Amino acid sequence: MPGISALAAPTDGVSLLPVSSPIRTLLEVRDLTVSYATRDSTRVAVEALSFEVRTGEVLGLEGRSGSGKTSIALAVLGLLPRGAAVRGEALFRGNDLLKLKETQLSEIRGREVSIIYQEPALALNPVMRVGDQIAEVLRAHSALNSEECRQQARLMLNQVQLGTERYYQAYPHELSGGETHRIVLAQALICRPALVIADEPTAGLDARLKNEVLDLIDRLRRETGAAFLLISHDHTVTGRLADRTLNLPSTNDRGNLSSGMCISSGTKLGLAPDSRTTLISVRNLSKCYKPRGLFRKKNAEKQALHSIDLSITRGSLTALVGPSGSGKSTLARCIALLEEADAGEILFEGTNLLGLPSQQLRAFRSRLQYVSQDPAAALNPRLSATEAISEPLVVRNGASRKDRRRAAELLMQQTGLDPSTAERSCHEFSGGQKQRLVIARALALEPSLLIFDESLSGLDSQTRDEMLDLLVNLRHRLGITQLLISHDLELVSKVADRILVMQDGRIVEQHNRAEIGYTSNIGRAEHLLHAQSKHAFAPAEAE
Amino acid sequence: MRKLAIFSLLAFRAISGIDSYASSAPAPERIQRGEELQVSSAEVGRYGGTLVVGQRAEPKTLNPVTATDGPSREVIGRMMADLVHINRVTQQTEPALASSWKLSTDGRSFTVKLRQGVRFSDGYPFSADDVVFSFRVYLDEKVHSPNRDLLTIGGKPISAVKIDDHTVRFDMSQPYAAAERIFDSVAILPQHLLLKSYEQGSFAQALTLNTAPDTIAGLGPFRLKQYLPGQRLVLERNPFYWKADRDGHRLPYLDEIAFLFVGNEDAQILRFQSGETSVISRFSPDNYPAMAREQQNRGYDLVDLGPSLEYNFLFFNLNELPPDKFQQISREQPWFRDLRFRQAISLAIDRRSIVKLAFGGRGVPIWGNVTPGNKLWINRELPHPERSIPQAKDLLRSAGFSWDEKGKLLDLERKPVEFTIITSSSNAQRVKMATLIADDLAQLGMSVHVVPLEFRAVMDRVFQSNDYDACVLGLGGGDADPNGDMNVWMSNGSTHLWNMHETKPATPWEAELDALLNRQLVTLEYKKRKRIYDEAQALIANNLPFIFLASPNVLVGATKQVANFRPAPLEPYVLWNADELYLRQQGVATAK
Amino acid sequence: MLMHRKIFAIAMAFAAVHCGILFAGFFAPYMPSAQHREHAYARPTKLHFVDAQGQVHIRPFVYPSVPVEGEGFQYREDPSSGYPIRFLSRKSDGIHLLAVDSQADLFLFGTDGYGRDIFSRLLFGGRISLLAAMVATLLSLLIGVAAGGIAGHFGGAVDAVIMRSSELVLALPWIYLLLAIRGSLPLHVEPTRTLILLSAVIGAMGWARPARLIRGVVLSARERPFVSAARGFGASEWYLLRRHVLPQTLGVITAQAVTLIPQFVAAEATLSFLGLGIGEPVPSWGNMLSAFQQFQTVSSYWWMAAPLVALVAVSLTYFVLADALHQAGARINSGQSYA
Amino acid sequence: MRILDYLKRRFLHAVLLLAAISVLTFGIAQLAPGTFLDEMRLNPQISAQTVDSLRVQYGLDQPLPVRYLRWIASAFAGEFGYSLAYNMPVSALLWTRMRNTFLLGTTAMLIAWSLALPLGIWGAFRPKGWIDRGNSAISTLLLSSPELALGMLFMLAAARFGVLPTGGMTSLYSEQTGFAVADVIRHLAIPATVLALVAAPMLLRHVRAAMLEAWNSPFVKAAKGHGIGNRRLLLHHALPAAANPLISLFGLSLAGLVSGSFLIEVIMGWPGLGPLFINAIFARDLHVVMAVVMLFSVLLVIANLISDVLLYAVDPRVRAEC
Repeated sequence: MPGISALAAPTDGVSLLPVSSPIRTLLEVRDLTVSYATRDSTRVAVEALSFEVRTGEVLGLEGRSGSGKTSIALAVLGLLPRGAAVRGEALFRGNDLLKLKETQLSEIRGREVSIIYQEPALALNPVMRVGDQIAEVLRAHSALNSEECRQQARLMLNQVQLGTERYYQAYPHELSGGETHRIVLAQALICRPALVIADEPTAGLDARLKNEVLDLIDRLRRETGAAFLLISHDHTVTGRLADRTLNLPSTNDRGNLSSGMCISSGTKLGLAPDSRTTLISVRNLSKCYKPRGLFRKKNAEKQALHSIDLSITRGSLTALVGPSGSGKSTLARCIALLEEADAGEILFEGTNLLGLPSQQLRAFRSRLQYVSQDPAAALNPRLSATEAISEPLVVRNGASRKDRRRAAELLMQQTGLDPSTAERSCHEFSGGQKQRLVIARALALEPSLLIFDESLSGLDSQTRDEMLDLLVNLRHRLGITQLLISHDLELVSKVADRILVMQDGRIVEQHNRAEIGYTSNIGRAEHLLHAQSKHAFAPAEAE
Repeated sequence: MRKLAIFSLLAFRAISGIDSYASSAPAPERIQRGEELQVSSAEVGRYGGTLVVGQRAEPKTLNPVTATDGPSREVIGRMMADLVHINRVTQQTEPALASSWKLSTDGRSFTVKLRQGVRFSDGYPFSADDVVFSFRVYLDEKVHSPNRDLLTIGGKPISAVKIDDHTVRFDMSQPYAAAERIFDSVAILPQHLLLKSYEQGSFAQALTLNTAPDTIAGLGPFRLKQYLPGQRLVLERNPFYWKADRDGHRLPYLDEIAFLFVGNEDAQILRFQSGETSVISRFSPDNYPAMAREQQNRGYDLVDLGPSLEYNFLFFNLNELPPDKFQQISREQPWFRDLRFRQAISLAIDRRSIVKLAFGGRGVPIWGNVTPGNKLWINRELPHPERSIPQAKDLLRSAGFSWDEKGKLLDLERKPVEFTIITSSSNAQRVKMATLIADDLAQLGMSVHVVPLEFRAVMDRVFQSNDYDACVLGLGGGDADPNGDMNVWMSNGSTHLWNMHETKPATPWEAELDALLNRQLVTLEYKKRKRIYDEAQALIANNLPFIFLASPNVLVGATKQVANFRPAPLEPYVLWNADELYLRQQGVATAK
Repeated sequence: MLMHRKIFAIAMAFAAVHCGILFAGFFAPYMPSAQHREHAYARPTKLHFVDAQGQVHIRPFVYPSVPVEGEGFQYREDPSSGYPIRFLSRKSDGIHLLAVDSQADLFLFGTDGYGRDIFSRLLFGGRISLLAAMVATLLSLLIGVAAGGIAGHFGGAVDAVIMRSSELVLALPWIYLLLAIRGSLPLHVEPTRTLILLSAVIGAMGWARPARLIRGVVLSARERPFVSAARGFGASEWYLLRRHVLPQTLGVITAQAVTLIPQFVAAEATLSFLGLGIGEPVPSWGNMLSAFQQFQTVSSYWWMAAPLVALVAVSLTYFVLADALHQAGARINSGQSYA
Repeated sequence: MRILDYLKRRFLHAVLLLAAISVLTFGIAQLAPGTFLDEMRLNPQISAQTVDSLRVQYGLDQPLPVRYLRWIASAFAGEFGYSLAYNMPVSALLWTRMRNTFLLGTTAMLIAWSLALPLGIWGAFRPKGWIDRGNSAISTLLLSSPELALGMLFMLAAARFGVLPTGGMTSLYSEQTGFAVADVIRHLAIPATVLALVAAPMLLRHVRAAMLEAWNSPFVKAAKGHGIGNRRLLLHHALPAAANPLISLFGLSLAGLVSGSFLIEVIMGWPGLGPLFINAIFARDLHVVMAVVMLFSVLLVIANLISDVLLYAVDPRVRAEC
């Protein structure tokens, strides 16, 4: 590793502490308490937490979402937003990071303690070449000139296996999810810090990419000798890398879920499941993306769906899996009528929805409900929970205020939300709760088909399991047909009746529940998923 | 930082010190033998310097034949010369390019003797050919010169005949009073430069602002040096000018005159006060107090030349209108046509307040069309009835008007008397007059609304659509002679504002007026002519087609540097004797 | 809590200004068109508390002012007799908050070139000017929001047509159209009709800029996932526009509103020049401002700047109020920026 | 290649727009009462016959379509019509004045942006700091004062203190004193400042809002976490990301400043298109009005185009979307 070793430890600048001194404990956190002031009260995110990270080790911090994991990472580096109060100590090589001035902190950040953010796609500047973004970090901490910095950045890119010049020159939006992960990893490691704080370093990645990134982290840490503070909700991640793991208590108590799942027996919301009839079938569906915008590019079309044939029986739970860019999301959005397919048919209870005038189409829309990946964005922050949930009712028939309120409370109960919070504004709910709100809203119209587009991928494992239970419940109690889109084969195989595997805009495999059998065939499908190694510039899926 | 600021301040100072500049104007040519120079009676001055003048608007052309706007005429007047000139102070004619003239006994032909040895500003000799050519151009219908109307007497244009190289005879179809006055400001053109474009039919496009200085020549005291669009026009001395001072120095004294185009009167005053210009020509009276306050510190003198020739008036729409199209106006016209109604209004108007509030006291109330500024022609016998509301009410009562219990004036049909006065919104003084009148007339129980309109919208209503009740306008300023206003008073005149489309006199007194005016036109003797014109003035004042309001004083100013400064109440108020003006010190004439 | 107190304070100031304007007849000592020709361009009347004998009075009093011979309009106080200010005195035209006996004058902000009381004209004029400006703002924003919203939301040909017409509107020489409108009207137009007309004209001209801004916001707003989510459960495009998209433009709309109101008040001065404004002698801030635009007025009679000061002060309260409201609203709508 | 395609399409749109503007302007101008010759009518020394014959000579008696076609023909011949007031082709009047207007407009824009950018950036960097509060107070004050009043104020100050000229563009003989450039700068100072002060508050608000958004974006926070200094963070990370809306604004402000400068030009006596345009409007010198309106429309189109192209150059996301 010539590039990295050439840099050596920070000897070129003013060091706060002699590096050579054999301190076993690198970071010691004592009684760390982080609280946020809100309008009416203060919310405690982290309470009296103590731990230590030793030189060269990987410490796993495991906890559910909302347990304040990210706050810990930010607090240590003094990056908490305004209005956050921090108490306690964070001794890094004996120096309390919490008491350092901003200028001193920025000397340490990136150079001795660096951080990998949860969502790398957001952590990269959209208008700067990624290579430069790596070089920037080095530039801030070394006396090298900009050309040398760029040279080092190239070497670093090489280390994260993105060695070609094309990667250096790329902009973040041109990279795939796994690649952006590598970029932020390179950013974090280029100054050879003593400690790397990684906040959910694999969130949002499919299994294959997750493995690759974890392998890479493992390798790099051995090469550089950096200590890692690994924060994740996923015990497989911590379990795989961490030398020690610390479980965080949940500070934010969020509703009793199993009790929320009870659905009053008297309610009749949907049809009884009928496994025989076909609810929806898709024939020869094709979709091609034409580029939009001012500077129209010729011949830049992208075939997202190639003559898809598919049928979903009433009351079933179908899973659609595939790697990023395989077109599964496009298919889902086409079925949900959010995008218009170019050719083919979508037969819903025998009616072809494609080509229907929009007036008639609207009647069908309510029966096909789509739950998107990002629940936070799918809720208008101006609306209250009641308003949001009952909105479909208003759209359909302008229900009275009282009716809406009652329906909203019922739906909130069904989806495990506390009906007493119905008047709160949507943005005051947590991530998991928002997901429930979105599902509740989708249920308001008593749909025949619910489509979940990667709706579970952002959740921690416990919440996710609860949501899966909810889906199963919805299906059994209300007979709602469901289509589940995911890249996580393992996850869907727990619940799905049928699994469809997509690749390059085609459905390449189908497995019925009986076939899946939890063992043999999954391996094959998984292999298949892994085998679809996409090349570098695969455009993002949702385009 | 601070150093930089100081430095830049110093640099600014350095460049603003333009006094050190020496102009590149040509020296006056030596006086040649046989050159028949006119000798100025003004104080002997010294050569050099630039006179800076602020103009409210940019001149539009340098063509004396087609120019109609004030700024253009002000500039052209300095570059060109006429045969006979009106002295702006005495308001009498004096010799110019014509050293002498003679009217034939029948009053129909006018012989002019031209000055010998005169040269154009490019050195080319001037002769009778130029005069004949000039009049050919002015009188050519295709050239559309506005001067043509002045040079048309009794429906026929005058004709110019060359007798010899220095004599020209003008023939007229009928005797014409004050014939020599029509030659004032009729610039003599250089035939050697303009013949070609005239013969090609492109005369109107000749002598535009973009004309190169060396292709333009005149007989005036100055010639074109530079024109910067939108900024300024600079004239330099004509080294061949045909006037000299008492000591035999060829005029003009000034090296240059620079006209700066400043855009509006406010800017004109600002520039004058800050010392960027040397003279200010005619500013409005409401600016006087503030200007006078600064007189001492800033080193300039203001001159109040007394009443101008401008008369402001209110008039009513007396046009014959199709009643179905103008119902409202037709209903009002019986009032307007009633002399007693107009007299009542004239009596109710507080002219002193108008003078005080619209002109800041620098003006005079008037009751006739000739202002006290016109010393030769004013009829001083005209009555000046004082304002009297009771008398006005009596008149209205006698005309059949009455008042309701709230004091509103009702007409014969017991309908309230209500009308609007339009006026040009760009003239603040006239808006003020109209507003004051509306308030005065409210005391008679009339409900009068003032509607200021954009100038050309007013013109359109008065001249074209005739869609208005009453209007406040002002006229005058050009010539002191009665002939200048003929078109206003003659019933078939083109500026017969109150009744535009008359072909023959609509009322007996108008017929009488037509006759009087026609008589004075052919009466050659001043005293007789004055008597006739006095009668005409009295006729107008008694019949009130216009209700005369006030005349503003002519106010001008110059820095103390400017000598021989003899402003006059006639246009161009300060530059008419530009050839005699000189600066007491070298350099640009600015106040320090 | 602090925020609420601030909003309250601003709202009070706002209410005070508008109250004064609304009840101009009560607060103004004179009728707005009453000319005191002997006191043209009089300085603001001084209120005295101490008389010539050095005696202190609780009730303020004024001395009559007497014209001084000399250049321009100059007056001096005649201290021989003082006249106390009467509060809530009844006159022929109703009850006035402040008044003095007719031997003296009470020109709180001085008088204009006709000797009319500027303070009274300011109050009466504010009524018509602010109303016209507000109605015009409302109108141009209404058109702007509709045009910008439709253009941004529906896109395509509609967008192109609306945006090109907004460019057209920005480029056309409106003065000619205004002159034509003036030409087609009866000469005397009642102030109320002028008001409607003014608002309509200004509103019709002023929509292009807000429309362009709103279109920009709508373009990004309609891409937000909750909009497509609502589309997913069958909401009509109009519903989406009304319920989800347009509310996001509120920030831009309030910001535009407060900038447009002072602009429109000033625009009336231009319209007066074309004969479309509020005609004399009815006061409006616009026609009062146009008197102030003469250089000599500015330099000699500084009190004629009263309408300008009033306009700036009122716009300031609008601005601050809008900002405060916006900040309060920003909490609910966190993460949204506005122009 | 695709930029060429794009330009072709934009050009077509622009031509259509300009055609529409020219027709409408020509039509609207006819609606205004009065003609160029009206001022002559009031002169008692000019007869009605002369005015009428001039009317014929200028072709004002022709039907509207004929006059429009004549103007179009003249525009394509490069003359842009004939000015009745100046008795010469309009093109001869336009160019120097246009240059002067551009000089004023661009200077003002430079000043406005160089005020708005640093102050807006600083305001976003330290929101609610004293600079930010000061900015917001001053910009609010400026936004609520009519530009005319602002212009008057500066003119009065100039007249009082005498350091700067009260109008015009050059001093007499400036070309001979060797300080021609400095002289123009001296004359530019007041009008450009006034114009900049009128435009800057709105720009400032936009810059601040855009920067605030960029500054609070996750990637800037991430970069902060990498220990990149505030200065570099602000200028190299946040600013380019905030550029997108600012570039659109730049285009609008370019067109806005040039049109906004008309009024200031008239007040300050700047020899630009403003005084020419205003005078031509009131003199009904139609072809001059037409030419200036078309010039302004072309500028509007070009400004929009420039900002689009800039957007393309600066923002890789836009490039990708295309």
